[in-house]
Order: sequence, then C-alpha cells, then structure tokens
Amino acid sequence: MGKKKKSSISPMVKALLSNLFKKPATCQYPFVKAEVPEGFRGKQVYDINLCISCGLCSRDCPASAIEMVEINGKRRPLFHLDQCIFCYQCAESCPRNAIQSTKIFELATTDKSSLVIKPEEKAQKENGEQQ
Amino acid sequence: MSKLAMWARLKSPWVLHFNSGACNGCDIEVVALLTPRFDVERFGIKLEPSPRHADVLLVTGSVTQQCAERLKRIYDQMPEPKFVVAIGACACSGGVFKGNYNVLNGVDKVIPVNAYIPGCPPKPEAIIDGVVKLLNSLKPEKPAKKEKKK
Amino acid sequence: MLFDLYFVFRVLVFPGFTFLFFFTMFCDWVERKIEARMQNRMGPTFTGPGGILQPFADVVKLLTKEDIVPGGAKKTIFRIAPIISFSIIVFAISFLPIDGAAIIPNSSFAGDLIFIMALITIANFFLFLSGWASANPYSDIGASRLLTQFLGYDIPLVILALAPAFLAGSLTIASIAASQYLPFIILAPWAFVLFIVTLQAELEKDPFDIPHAESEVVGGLETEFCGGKLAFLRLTRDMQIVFGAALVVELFLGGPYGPVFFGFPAFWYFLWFVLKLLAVVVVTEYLTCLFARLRIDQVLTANWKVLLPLSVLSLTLTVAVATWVYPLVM
Amino acid sequence: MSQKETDILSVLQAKFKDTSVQVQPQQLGKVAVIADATTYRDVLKALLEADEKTAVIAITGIDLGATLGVFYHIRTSTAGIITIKVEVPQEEPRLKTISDLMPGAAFDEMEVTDLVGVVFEGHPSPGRLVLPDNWPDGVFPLRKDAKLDNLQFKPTPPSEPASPGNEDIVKIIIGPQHPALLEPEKFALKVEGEIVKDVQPRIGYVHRGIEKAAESRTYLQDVYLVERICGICNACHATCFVEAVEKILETEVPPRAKYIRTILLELNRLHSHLLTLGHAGLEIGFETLFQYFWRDREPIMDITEIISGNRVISSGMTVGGVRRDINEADIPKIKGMLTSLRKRLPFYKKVYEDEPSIKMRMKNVGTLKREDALKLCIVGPTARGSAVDIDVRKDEPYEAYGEIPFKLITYNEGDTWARMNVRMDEVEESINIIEYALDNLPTGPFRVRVPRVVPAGETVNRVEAPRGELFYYLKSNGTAYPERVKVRTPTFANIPAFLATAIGSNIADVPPNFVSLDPCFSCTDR
Repeated sequence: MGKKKKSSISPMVKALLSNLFKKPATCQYPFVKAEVPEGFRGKQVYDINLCISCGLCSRDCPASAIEMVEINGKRRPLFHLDQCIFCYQCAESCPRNAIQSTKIFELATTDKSSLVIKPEEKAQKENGEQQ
Repeated sequence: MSKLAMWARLKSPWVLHFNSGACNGCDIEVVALLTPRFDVERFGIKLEPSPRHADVLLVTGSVTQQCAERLKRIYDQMPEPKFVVAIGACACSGGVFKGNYNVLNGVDKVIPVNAYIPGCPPKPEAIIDGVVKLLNSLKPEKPAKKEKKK
Repeated sequence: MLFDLYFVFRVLVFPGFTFLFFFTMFCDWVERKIEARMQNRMGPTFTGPGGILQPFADVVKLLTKEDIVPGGAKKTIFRIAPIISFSIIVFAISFLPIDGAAIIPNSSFAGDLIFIMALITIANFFLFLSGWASANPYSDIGASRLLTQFLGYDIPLVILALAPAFLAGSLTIASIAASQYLPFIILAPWAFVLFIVTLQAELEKDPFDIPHAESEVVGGLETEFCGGKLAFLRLTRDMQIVFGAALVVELFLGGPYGPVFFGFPAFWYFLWFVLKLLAVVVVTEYLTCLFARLRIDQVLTANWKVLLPLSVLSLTLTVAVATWVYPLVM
Repeated sequence: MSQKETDILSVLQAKFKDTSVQVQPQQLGKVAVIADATTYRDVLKALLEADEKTAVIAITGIDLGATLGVFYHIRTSTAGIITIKVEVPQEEPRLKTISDLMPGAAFDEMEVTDLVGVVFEGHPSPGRLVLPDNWPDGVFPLRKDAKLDNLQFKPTPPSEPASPGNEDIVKIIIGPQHPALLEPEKFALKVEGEIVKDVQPRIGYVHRGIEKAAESRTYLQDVYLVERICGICNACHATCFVEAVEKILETEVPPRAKYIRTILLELNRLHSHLLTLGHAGLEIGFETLFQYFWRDREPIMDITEIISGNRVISSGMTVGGVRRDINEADIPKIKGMLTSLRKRLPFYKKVYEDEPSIKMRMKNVGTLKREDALKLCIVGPTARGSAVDIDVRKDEPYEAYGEIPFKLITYNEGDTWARMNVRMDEVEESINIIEYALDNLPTGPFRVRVPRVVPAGETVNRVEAPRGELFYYLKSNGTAYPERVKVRTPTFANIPAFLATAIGSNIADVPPNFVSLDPCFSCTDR
C-alpha cells in the first residue's frame, strides 16, 4: 500500500486533524435537556371535561390503541401507550379537541402496566412529568 | 454482588441490535445513537457484532413468524446477566401491525423483556433514557438516592 | 532468604506486569478518545475522570460474566489459547528497556531482537489456535485470514527491523537503543515509514483489519468467546499495540534515552519512553481513521508485491548510506 | 393522448384486432388490455419489440370472487403503464411463466404464488418468497376466504447442513442477524476459494402482511399503515397511496399542499441518501466517513421534526392534502440548515474522488451493464448508475415536480462507485428542489375535505422513492375499506441486480456491492 503518488491528497487527511481540536458535535443529552421543536408529537394529554365520549378517536386510531372504557357512567378513551404510534389522528378527528400534544418523549419504563393511561388519572390539567 | 462488579456492569453495557421485522425506522435511530450527535460511547455502550459479547439486546420490530425462532436462539446464545430492551411501538406490542397474520405482536411474546420504549420511532434521546432507566433499575435499592436525572 | 525482592518488584509490579496491565488500558483509552475526537464525537467520558477507567470497567465486566464453552469447540485449546498468547506477549515486552534497563534485569542477550520477533509470531499463532478451536464458521474464516495476514507481514517486519540493527551494529535491543545518539528515524526515515505501515498490518489496524472485519466475518476469531477469555483476547490485542509501539520507540526513536534534567535518570528515561510510545500510538490511530479496509487479496498483493521488495530495498539503501555517506558526514 | 402513446396503442390494436384481446385505452390510468391464458405472452412480446425500455413493473394477484386475476403491469417509456389483465379459474390456477421473456419478473411471480396461489409453470426457482418456511400449505392470505386465525404451522425445517458434497465449495450464510445488515435477511453464498459461485437469497423475515391488513382498515387509517412499510422512505409510500385515492376520487389537491408534499418527499430522499452513503462507509470499514455523513444528516432530521413533528415518520400526508402547514417563522431556520449541509458536499465529493482506499474498494465492483439493467427491470440510482435514465419525477411528473427545475443524474460506469456518486449528486439536487419550493411556496389552503367513502374504481400510481420507482395498484369497491392494495417497492425489483453482479465476484466485494444497491428489506417483504 506504500506511498504511491496520489493525484491530490484526500481531504480526509486535513479533516481528521482539524476535528481533533474542534469541539465534538455531541449534545450531552441526559444532563442537558434536549430542545424539542413546537408541534412535536409526544405523549398526548386528554382533558376529560371537553370529552363528549363520542368514540370517534378510538374508531379512527390506525393502531387501535384507544379503548373506550366505562368510567362512572360515561365511556372514556383509555390510551395504550405501548400500542400508540403517536400519529395524532385522534386529536384531529376529535370534535372537541380534547386531546392535545405535549413535548414529553421520555416514556421508557421497565414495567408495561405504566404505559396504559386511564382517563381519570389524567383528569387534572397539569402538563408536568408523568407519575 | 461486589460493588466493583456492579460498577463495571453498569459502566460498560455492550449492546447487540436485532431487527425482528421492523420498518427500520427504529433501527436507524438505534444506529444514530453511535453517531457524533448522541454518541452513546460516552456511557461505554458499544455495538458488538456477536451475541456472545453482548449484555443488552436491543430488539426492534413486531416479531414476525420467521424471526421468532432466530430471536429465541440469539437470546439463548447471550451469556448470563443479559437484558432485553424492546424499542418502538412494534416491539412493545405489535404497534400498527397488531393482529396481522404473520406477526407475533411484540417481543415479550417470545423472550422476557426488561425495558419498554414506546414511540414510533422513539427519539434517540428516548432510547438513551430507556437504557439509562434500565441500568438504574439494576442498581441495588438505595432508598435515599436522589434520582439525579429527574 | 532475601530472594532478590528488587527482582520480584521490578518484574511483577513497577515496569513489569501490573504497570503493563494498566498502561495497556491507558493506551486503549487514549486510542478510543483520539478516534472519537477525530470522528467529532466524545468517546468514553462518564466512567472515571474523562472516561479513563472505561477499559478497566470493560475488563472487570467481562471477567464477571458467564463463561460459555460452545459444544463443538475443542475444549482445552479453547480455554487456554487466549491466556497463553497474552502471557507470551507480556514475556516479549519484558525484554524491551523501558527505564534504561530491561524489565527483567540483565536479561538482554545477543540477538534478542530476533527472539522477540519469534515470540510475537508464536503469540499470533496461539490467537489463530483460539479462533480455530471454536467451532464457528466465522471464526474459522477469521482465524485463517489472521494466519495469512501475519505470516505474510512478519517477513517485511523483520527485514525493516534489521535496518536500525545494522546502523547500531548489533542485534541486542538494549545496545540498539543506547547507540542512538541521533535517533535512527533521521538516519533511515524510509525504514521508519515502511515499519509503521507494516505495523498497521501486524496489529490488524484499519487499512488491513481483515481478521475481525465486522461486515464480512461477524466477530472474526472472537465470535465464540465471552467472559474471561474474551477479556484476555481484547487485552492481547491491546498489548500487541503497546508492544508494536514500544518496538518502534526502541528501534527508531532512541528508546528511553532522552535529555535528563535533574535527579533520578531512570525516572526521566521512563517518562521519555511513555511519551514517545503515546506519540506512536496516536500516529497509528490516525492512520486507522484515515483509510477504509482493503480486500484480503489487495492486502496480500500489497504485502508480497509492494512491501517485501520495498523493505529489501530500504535495507540495501540503509547499508549503502551507512557505509559510504555517514562516515563522511559524521 | 400524446402522439407517441397512440403509436404503441395502434400497434397493439392492429396486432390483436381479430383475436379475443380487447385494448381499452383510458382505463386504469393509461391502458388496460384484457387477455386470457393463451394470448397474454404474445401481447408482452409485442410490447417488448415496440420499445426497448419496456419492463414489467409488477404482477398483482387478486381474488375476484369467481376467478383469480393476474394483472401484469408493464412500463413503457412512452405510453406510461399498460396493464394486461388475465383471469384464471379458482380451482385450477395455472399460468405459463414470463421470466424467460423478462428475467426481472421471477420474483413477482414467486410472490403471487405465495399470497394468491397461482402456479407459474416453468419458473426457474419456485419456492417460498415472502411467507415463512413453516407456513401451512394451501392457505393463501390474500384470498377473500382465507381463514387466518389459529393457523397450524408446520415444524420449522432443520437448517441445511454446513457445506454440501465436495469440500472446496464452502457455504457461507450471511445470516438474519449480522452486524453489517440493519435488517434481517439471509443470503446463502456458495463460495469456492474467494469467488462466489451462487447466491441464494431468502427474504420474508420482515413480511408483516400489510397488503392484507390494508383491506381491513379505512382509507384514513391506511395512510398511517402504508407509511410504516418502510421507515426510511415513508413519505413516498404515503404520497403514492394518497395520490391513488385522489385519482379515484378525482379531487384536485391545492397547490400549497403539492409544494409541501414535494418538500417532505425531498427531505425523505435527502436523509435516505445520506444514510446510505454513511452505511456504505461502514460496509467498507471506513468508520470515519460513516460518522461524518450521519453527523451531517442530523439537520435534515431536525427539519423533518420541525415540519412534521417526528424525526423519521413524518405522517404529513392525508387524502386531500397535507395535515400541517409550514409556518413562515421556521423557513429561515430551515434554509440555514440546508445551506450548512450544501457547504459540506464538496468535501465528500473530493473524498470520493481522491481517497485511494475508497476507490480500491468501490471501483468496478458489482458492475452492471446497461443492457442487463434494462433486462432485469432495475430502477432508481442503481439503474441510473448504469446510464439508464429513468426517473418518475421526469417521466411522469407528479405533485410539484413539473414546475421545479432539477437535473437528472446518470453515470455510465455502472459500478458501486458510480451508484454512490449518483446518490451524492442527487443530494445536491434535492437541496435545490427544497430551496426552490420554499422560495415560491404558493399561498392558499393546504387541505380539502374528502368523503370517507370512495366510489368503486381501480388505478395505478408511481412515485420516485429514494431507491427507485415505487408502484401502487389500488382497487376500491364503493365502501370505506379498499378492496386491494398492491405495493411494488424499488428494492423488490433491484434484488436481481445484486444476484447478477455478485455471482463470480470476490467474496470481499459482496458487502460494498450489496450496500450500493441500498436494499431496504422492510420495503421488499411488506
């Protein structure tokens, strides 16, 4: 592989050296919060007061991740987050805009049951961290 | 389990990635973890070629009929203290393909799963968060320990 | 009764095994950090200050993992081959003068340069055995590729090592290192360049890292290994890198000898040796990141058609220059 | 109808005036030819002579109740898509293979046999293609009466012995789990010394039965299902499906929606090409190039996230337009990122020009001559690398491609190096397209109300995905659920190119040759 005369030196030679002294292009994720643009399709927030339990959201959900359950007399949507593909078709077809998007994307969990979001649990309007 | 061994196990989780029938949306996010912007080598995570070397198995995709047996074989080949992370809605529960004739609806139907990362596809940061949560769950329970990455 | 405590301390602790063990891990950390920085990312940072304990964490984790011996493997060879190749390389390094004298005190004998080269070949042979012993088709291919590669590249390596031996007029490393009032890299730069290229091939670094190429042979000869044996295989590979760099330092960069400022010379020699060695490691790492991997037949043609003639040419050139030109100039 | 189209039609009408073949122009998008089991091969021969660039795009198997329909979709360079409809009785579904006329059609026929059950006599390599090995015989998923719950799967056959008879032929299996492959698929290579003698592909590991699933979901839900066929080219799948539905509904999409769709499509192409160029670096062991390419790809993912809310699956399309509008505030930010990427491209171009080790690993590796590319019906950058100038954006402009000026890139070396350069130049073109579209983004609505029920009809549609021409056949029956959705993805057509070029090559050349194809197996298996 010796040093045969190259037509011109490959730019990689210079790039490697210059990168050695440049700041690495790494964002320190766990210690620096990742900035998420507006309109990011993260975890959905469902407002029980606006909901008229018409069931349109569970009918239109491509992944059938919304199940209508009986909650004190009314049918409310129950979200299976492990099934959900976060396409927000439910938010679009909801006549009362009861489903809003948030910027929460850290939904990883070690037990599966915490991925099923029951309606009354989200009755309060706060937009903070899950559990 | 001596403190040193636990420290070593938490600090160098070698990873193996298996796509058991996914639309490769999650796979390119898993590979994106190695690239400069997310760079999981900061945590000592290395992508290993063979199941023998790996501690954590990252599985993407709703397991198809043909992949089920391969997934089981790879899981058996991995040496003990092994963990499985199901990445993406498909791996957690079959996602949008749930109910199709050739799909087994999720990785936990085939092998025990330790961590679930929903999302279609989950952001690379969400995958890092999942792995970090998995590693934290291995730590021996210290009651007073403040969760530093709240 | 005093069973020569100094001997035991020298061999086992300071410049001996324990130091080499941690120094190899330090070199591995330097390599990973340099490679990461060149690729514009951060490399290991959260295990110990700046990630310096990352290789140590890897080794400890591997030692605590379950040890599986695959059914079809040849059990005994599978278990002992990695450890033997690791120990042979440590034995080979102990001949190199690190702080003015070899690790094993007064162990350098006439012709130990050739002896060390032979030891390296044996160590590589045991690596081949470990690959061949595990009954995995990929490790068979990886092992046979390792055999073809290092058998091929040993010859130019030895020929190129003869150039500084000729300049120093002796085959013992200690005297080669000592007689370099002017480092041989200046006297025979062509030999240095070729030696670095051959070293890239000998250490399976990137332009020539066929034996454990991920895209073709899954894990190469390491595929079937896990736990402690894998730790030893990885350590063998890192130890080879340290040995290669140490050889370059001894033969071309004037060994441990450098300007001594004050006080205890052995300390300064040791410092010079470490600095030069790290410089060579950085250079080899830079070459690794610079090139893509070559095909196995391109590697072999590069060896037999290009490197072998060039190394013979460089030897004759060194001889010619040493006998006619240097006496006039010096 | 343009002048060139008429002469192909007149040739067909003249040739089959008296026989039972009826030529129906203006049907199924362009031309439909009703033929039967005896005459469809002659129609195909006639088309082959009429035009050199004729190619079989896809073969759709469909259960028409009483009979089984086999539709041959033929692409001609002038008359668009001609569909030859052949019907076969349910009880005795037999047809003669056409892989002797068109070798590229062998894979399509295997798939129709798998899913609908029509047997093609004289097929070179019959066997399972998409369905798993342990699939019970006699069950054909795409038949209307198929009972698909509680299937009794046969025990999986034991994997073949390591190496057959004579010792020097070694069988190397690039298995389903392999660090070089992002997706599971199996290639059994028969190797003698270092030369590959034979390649046996086994795909179907990622077959999720999407065409069957599409029949049990409404059109609205199908857009999201179809989008997840392939995570890398998801906007193309969504656009192709949505355009097909709009063709049946004859709705006119507002111009702003057309421009936003074009932007999302080109963003898809950008991130797919940069991904492949990086992956190629990984395959030839050039990690640094992989890291650089993927680092420069991150701004594209951020732009997709700003516009559509998700980095990879943009879910921007819906029947009748686009789901979200691009707000003006983001446009300068997007343009900034694009120009920063454009400044990086000359560096990569120069690396491909001057880096000796790349040229040693990629020059004249997997060379595909122009005639072979045409005969094997190869599409996309793989074909454009061998001087075949087919690109749906130019041949049949859809969305806003008619109004946006851009160059069609072709190289004529036909090897891995040329294909990678085609992709690199197309990255530059895509940036131009996006910037042009952002500059003159028309105002007005971005969406039109569309009825949920689609009247009965059938249509075909083509879109240029990053890997080549993506083809959809859609049949609707007047309800809210589609009757049949047939998807033919570019990688499905390009696999024969890998088989043709791999046989006889060096085994170490297989990874670069394989990655130059930019295979996407989640597309292929559906």
